[in-house]
Amino acid sequence: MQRIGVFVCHCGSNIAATVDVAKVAEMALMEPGVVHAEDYQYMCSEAGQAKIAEAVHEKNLTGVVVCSCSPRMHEATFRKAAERAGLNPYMVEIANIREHCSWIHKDMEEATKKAVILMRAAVAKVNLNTPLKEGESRVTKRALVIGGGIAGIQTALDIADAGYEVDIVEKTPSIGGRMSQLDKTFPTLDCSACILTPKMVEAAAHEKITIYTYSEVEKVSGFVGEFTVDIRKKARHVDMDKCTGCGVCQEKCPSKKAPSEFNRGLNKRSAIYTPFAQAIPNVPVIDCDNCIKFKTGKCGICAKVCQAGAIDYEQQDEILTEKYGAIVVATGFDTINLEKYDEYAYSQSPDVITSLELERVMNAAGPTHGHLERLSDGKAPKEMVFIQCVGSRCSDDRGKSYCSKICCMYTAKHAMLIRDKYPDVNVTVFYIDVRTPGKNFDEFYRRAVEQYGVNYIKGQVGKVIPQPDGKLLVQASDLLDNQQILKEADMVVLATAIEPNPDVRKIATMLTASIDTNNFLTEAHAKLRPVESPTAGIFLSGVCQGPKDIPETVAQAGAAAVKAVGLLAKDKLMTNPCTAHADELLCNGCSTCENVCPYGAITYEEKEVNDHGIREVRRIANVNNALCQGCGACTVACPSGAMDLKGFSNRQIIAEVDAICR
Amino acid sequence: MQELKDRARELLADGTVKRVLGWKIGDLPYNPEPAYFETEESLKDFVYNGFCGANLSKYMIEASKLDGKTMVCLKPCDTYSFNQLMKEHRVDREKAYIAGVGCKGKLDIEKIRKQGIKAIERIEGAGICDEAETLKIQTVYGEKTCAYADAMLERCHVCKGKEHKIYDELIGESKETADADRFDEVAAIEAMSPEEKFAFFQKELSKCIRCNACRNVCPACSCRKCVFDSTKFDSSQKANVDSFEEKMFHIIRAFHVAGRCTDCGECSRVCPQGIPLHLFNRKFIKDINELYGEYQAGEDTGAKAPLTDYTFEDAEPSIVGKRG
Amino acid sequence: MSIEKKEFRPKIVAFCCNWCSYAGADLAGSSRLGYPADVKIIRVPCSCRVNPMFILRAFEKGADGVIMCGCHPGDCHYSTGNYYARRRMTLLFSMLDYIGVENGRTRVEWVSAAEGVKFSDTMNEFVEKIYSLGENVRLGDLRCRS
Amino acid sequence: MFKIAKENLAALFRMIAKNQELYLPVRTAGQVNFAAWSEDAKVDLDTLKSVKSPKDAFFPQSEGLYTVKKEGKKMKVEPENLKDQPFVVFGMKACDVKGLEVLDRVFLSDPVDTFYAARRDHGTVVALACHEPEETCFCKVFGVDAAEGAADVAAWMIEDELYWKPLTEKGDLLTETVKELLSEADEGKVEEEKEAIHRITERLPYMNLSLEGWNGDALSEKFDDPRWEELYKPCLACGTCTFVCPTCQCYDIKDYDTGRGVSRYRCWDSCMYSDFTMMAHGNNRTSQMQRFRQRFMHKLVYYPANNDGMYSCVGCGRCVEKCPAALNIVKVVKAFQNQGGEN
Repeated sequence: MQRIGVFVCHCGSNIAATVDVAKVAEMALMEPGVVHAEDYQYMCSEAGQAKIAEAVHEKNLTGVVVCSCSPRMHEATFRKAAERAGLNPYMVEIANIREHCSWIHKDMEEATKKAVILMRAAVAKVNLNTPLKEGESRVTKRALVIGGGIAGIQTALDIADAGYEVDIVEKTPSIGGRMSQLDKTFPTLDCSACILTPKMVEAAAHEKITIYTYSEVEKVSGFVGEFTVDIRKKARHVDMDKCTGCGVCQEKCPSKKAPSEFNRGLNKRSAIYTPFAQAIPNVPVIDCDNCIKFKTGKCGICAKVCQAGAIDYEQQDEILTEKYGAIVVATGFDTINLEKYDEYAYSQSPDVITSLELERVMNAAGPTHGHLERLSDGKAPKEMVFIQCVGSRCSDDRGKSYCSKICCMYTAKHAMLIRDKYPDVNVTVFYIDVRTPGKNFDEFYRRAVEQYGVNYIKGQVGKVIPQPDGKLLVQASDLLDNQQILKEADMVVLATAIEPNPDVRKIATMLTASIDTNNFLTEAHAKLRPVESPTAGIFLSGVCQGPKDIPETVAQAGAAAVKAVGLLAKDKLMTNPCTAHADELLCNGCSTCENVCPYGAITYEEKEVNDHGIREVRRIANVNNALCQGCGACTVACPSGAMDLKGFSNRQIIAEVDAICR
Repeated sequence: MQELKDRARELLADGTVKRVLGWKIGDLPYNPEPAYFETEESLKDFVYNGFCGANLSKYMIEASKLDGKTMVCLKPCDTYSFNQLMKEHRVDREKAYIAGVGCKGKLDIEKIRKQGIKAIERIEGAGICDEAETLKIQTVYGEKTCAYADAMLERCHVCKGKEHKIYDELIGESKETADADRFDEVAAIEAMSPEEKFAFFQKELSKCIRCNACRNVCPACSCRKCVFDSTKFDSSQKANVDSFEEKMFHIIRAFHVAGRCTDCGECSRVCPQGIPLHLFNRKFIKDINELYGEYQAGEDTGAKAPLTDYTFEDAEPSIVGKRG
Repeated sequence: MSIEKKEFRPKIVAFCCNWCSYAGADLAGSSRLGYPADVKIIRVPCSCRVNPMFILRAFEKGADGVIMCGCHPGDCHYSTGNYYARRRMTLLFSMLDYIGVENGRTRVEWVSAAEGVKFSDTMNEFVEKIYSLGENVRLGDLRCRS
Repeated sequence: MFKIAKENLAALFRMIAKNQELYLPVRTAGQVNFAAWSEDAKVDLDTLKSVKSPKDAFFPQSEGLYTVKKEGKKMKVEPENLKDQPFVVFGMKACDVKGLEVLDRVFLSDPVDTFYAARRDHGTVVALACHEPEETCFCKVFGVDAAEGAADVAAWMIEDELYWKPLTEKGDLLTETVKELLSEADEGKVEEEKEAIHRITERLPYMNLSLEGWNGDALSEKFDDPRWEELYKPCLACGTCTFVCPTCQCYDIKDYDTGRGVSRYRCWDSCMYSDFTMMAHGNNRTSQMQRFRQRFMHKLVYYPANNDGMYSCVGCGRCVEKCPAALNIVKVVKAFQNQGGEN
């Protein structure tokens, strides 16, 4: 039997004006287990807390009920006070008689009656409370960053600069990501490569950073502080240590028919290739699907011309197993597939391109060496049309419901750059809204309109029709002038919606990180924990969490790094003691709980149990306290009631129900 | 049946299985009991006929703990239960040699008795090979007849089909027996007024004696210890002291097996008071089908169970009031 | 013995998740948005912690109405808890309706931490509904009534 | 000997029920069980066996013992009232009447169960002969005469008339109260009916079951028999057999928190349940085999050992009809007969 003390707070007149606090204290003494009850002006004050401590000592209290404001306000305060008095902090329960009672009821008698019932419920619960202890778990002082774009690079650099080892796993042959494909950046028109390349070099050179390119995360187990990750290093067929990056192999490679991923398939590359000149590492990979040697067994020219002898056709995939304390997801984005938007003729005309393709066209290292020209006939365009929101803000299931956020600004940038370099080219932008919130964004857009004479038309394009003469007929409506427009264009650029990298779903499953219907990783709290996944130890960096531009990505990357560092800086993790646990004699081993756990906290083990003399090996649920966040989904899923939640046990909640209903 | 018996004998003889889980001939014409046969000699008592309604899949929980394989005779509907138990890691596929036995509808002795047939001495036409449309029943009070279909268990009239969902070998032929819609009874109750619904269930459930036969026979109620037998929810009761308790028991039981119940109909078959307990489970199945998409528990071992799954667009609980 | 006809005061249990609805109730309180004292709140970590047995238990012990509040779908602190809760409660309520218990006695409402007004409105509405339904006689244990 | 026309039975029941409670077989939702008579009750005297035995009229499935009420921090104990009004149970079969004798030996021997004793004192039993006994019946094995129940009043339904014969003082008293509806009759038809019943019982398959070897002295021989290990296997561990049985007498005592106090009640328990006789250390019967064995050992060995050889089975056959796994006491007895495995 508990020895419970009940402390009723006046909260000045906040409670006492509508609740007869003395009466609540008096009634408390009637409750089973209650050996002490008193009321006081301000329980949260030092004097009030001292009263709790005093009663704990004098009356040997084993449990405390404070009838006061919301537990969301002062539960922590009173738990600490109890702990200082030598009581387990989890032996304290709060009856919320302010927000849920005195503040909303006017009639004193009624409010007092309700306060008494709330007090009873809290007493009934404390009678069943048990001391809980926070768990501890180790922290491996190493972080993993999945994705080597600007988000991943920045996160890695910040973690490494804080003094922790960090590994980057990048799927493609080089780090750099989408940003390396961009020509200029808004709103400053910095050259993208000029600001990205130094970061890439810095990351590669950093003694705390290890980069695994052409590698993928294969398996993740463990939990916050101690993840075990299998990384598949795909066979490059080029020895990283021997290769000097001279590039002769790529030059001599007879197979040059593979579309260049880096240039969005606008031109071709060799079968042995580095994606771009500044690639890090500057070591090519052999694309086995296009390599003559791998396809026919004949050729081997690269091996012959490689003076370093770095070519290794026998190389196999390699699996590395590493341990990490924290994992940052920075898997970035891609543009959506446009097959559902055939009205824009993307598949029909090479002169209809996406904005990202335009970046490559505008780039000196791109397929046209930076000349703006039609990809069909190489002619310089005179009329250019930009179509906004292709697949963004879409109300049907063809596209995405969200705003891709970056398109308005990069389109302004493209329009401005074209008008600047080719003043004779007319640029028309069809838009729904122009969204320019951001530092210097609206000024930038206005410059495009006012200074560079870009023609912005509010209206949606219905159709792009390729003409026999190679021109493109754009059918649109002008919503402001309320008229139909037919416009001939030489090139059409589609501001294609962006979506999370399709691989992210696989990764999220491995990490048990939750993902929304658009495949963006879910943050732990939309406002207050935007760079953390609900799964402890998993952090989010960049567009994998939601559409962002570069500065936001970098900012978030830094924030994710700080969160990760905050975790790595700890030697031990204290875990929430209100976790689920399975009664091994009742557990059926049915896996139902495992199926509803959002954190992957439940695993099963074959365990010998002694069930009242019957010894047998059973499949029993095992809750990892470091992972369990205490939601309780498993406790209801469990049909036998084997799974219960500490601090909110079935019997505790039932006791509250009973107390309220009696 | 001879074919089945012969196979059992062969499998025992060649050591493929250590025992056979089937039915043993009863001492009345209609009461074969589930039984293990470990020797070829013991198989002389093996029987498979129209009265072998018992779903043997649940017995495989215990049989999975035994050494060696057990040949288990499963009717088409029983295989759903086996799959479901496998999904829940309660039976071991490796320990089972599943003989998918044919089924032509199983008989309900209560339905025969309901027709005033009593003091039964002999029943002809219940054998699995008999193509009898009519049962010939010899009683102390003279010879009676009863159409096979009229003596069939309710569940056979709404049979899910005679396809075995899991088996090692199929033995014997089946005959389709479904001639009614599975959800008609539920729909009829749904159409009642709240007062009528309440009166209907109150009347049915007032018969409940809390013998737990429905629970203990149920392959989905395979908890090592039922919540109603443990102190976990302070819900342990042995009798219906009050009409609330029988409702609590049956609602919670149905809830705990929601999405897991294969609708094998054993609960209704065994209820000594003839309570149509399947109406609870089938209501949940109907709701799940309507709200979350068609789902048949035990159809396979892969699909995500409806209560461990969700979509963003799921119906709100307020739909209950709106459906009228 | 003279039996005085007592005014019906319902017993209403509200399960509120800690992160959204309980905070919503707090906000209703700090905004002084009143609702009848018949409502008593039980704090649970998440709506997915609410076992149908708790709800039946409340009715058994004499509750006249039970309402469960949680984070809006998509906003669950634990990502998915309210999705499970939503399916569980839908099925449970449907079953209660099926056995003839008035479906107005149970309700689920999603209330965010910012929705003090909604919390108060919801409770006012729910209490009114319970008043109109009167005492719960179909789903209670008689021993708790004497 | 009296008689009353079948069409006047409703009047008879009304007259009995005027002054006391009357329990009789009533059909509810398709099943016949003993229930209190009311004008709307669908009385069913044709169905041979009620699903549950009528033992709850004397030993209810659950009954309150006392209530503890809380007043502040003090407790007040309010015992449940004992039965103090007369009541009638009409239509019990001979086997069920014999079942009461089995219960009497348990509840009326020292220490006397006052709740049961009060009910026995106030209850009058009218037994109805089994017009058409069934294949599951084996009452004769236990010396029960299906044709005449050893109750306060014996009754026979013969064609369109109910014959009524008081056998005890209580029976006489009851007869007095309804005499105006009864007319005198001779025993001729009843004797014919009895003979007819006896002829049928001879033909029933279980009626000549031999209980050889089952007695109070057979304890260790039967207890250690390896056959139990096989017999129990189909058992689902439900309580159907115990709850339909007219002689099972085990009960559990439980507390219910009403919010204002604690109501202590007892309810039938079943030795088939895993928590039967559960104690602080656990359970002394840990396997289903042991629990299964307990039931039959109790009926056929332990009870006779303590009750001058009387078995605590009356051959009503309800367990034969209702066991979900088609197990029953007859199969158990038979299993012990076949040494060589011959049926």
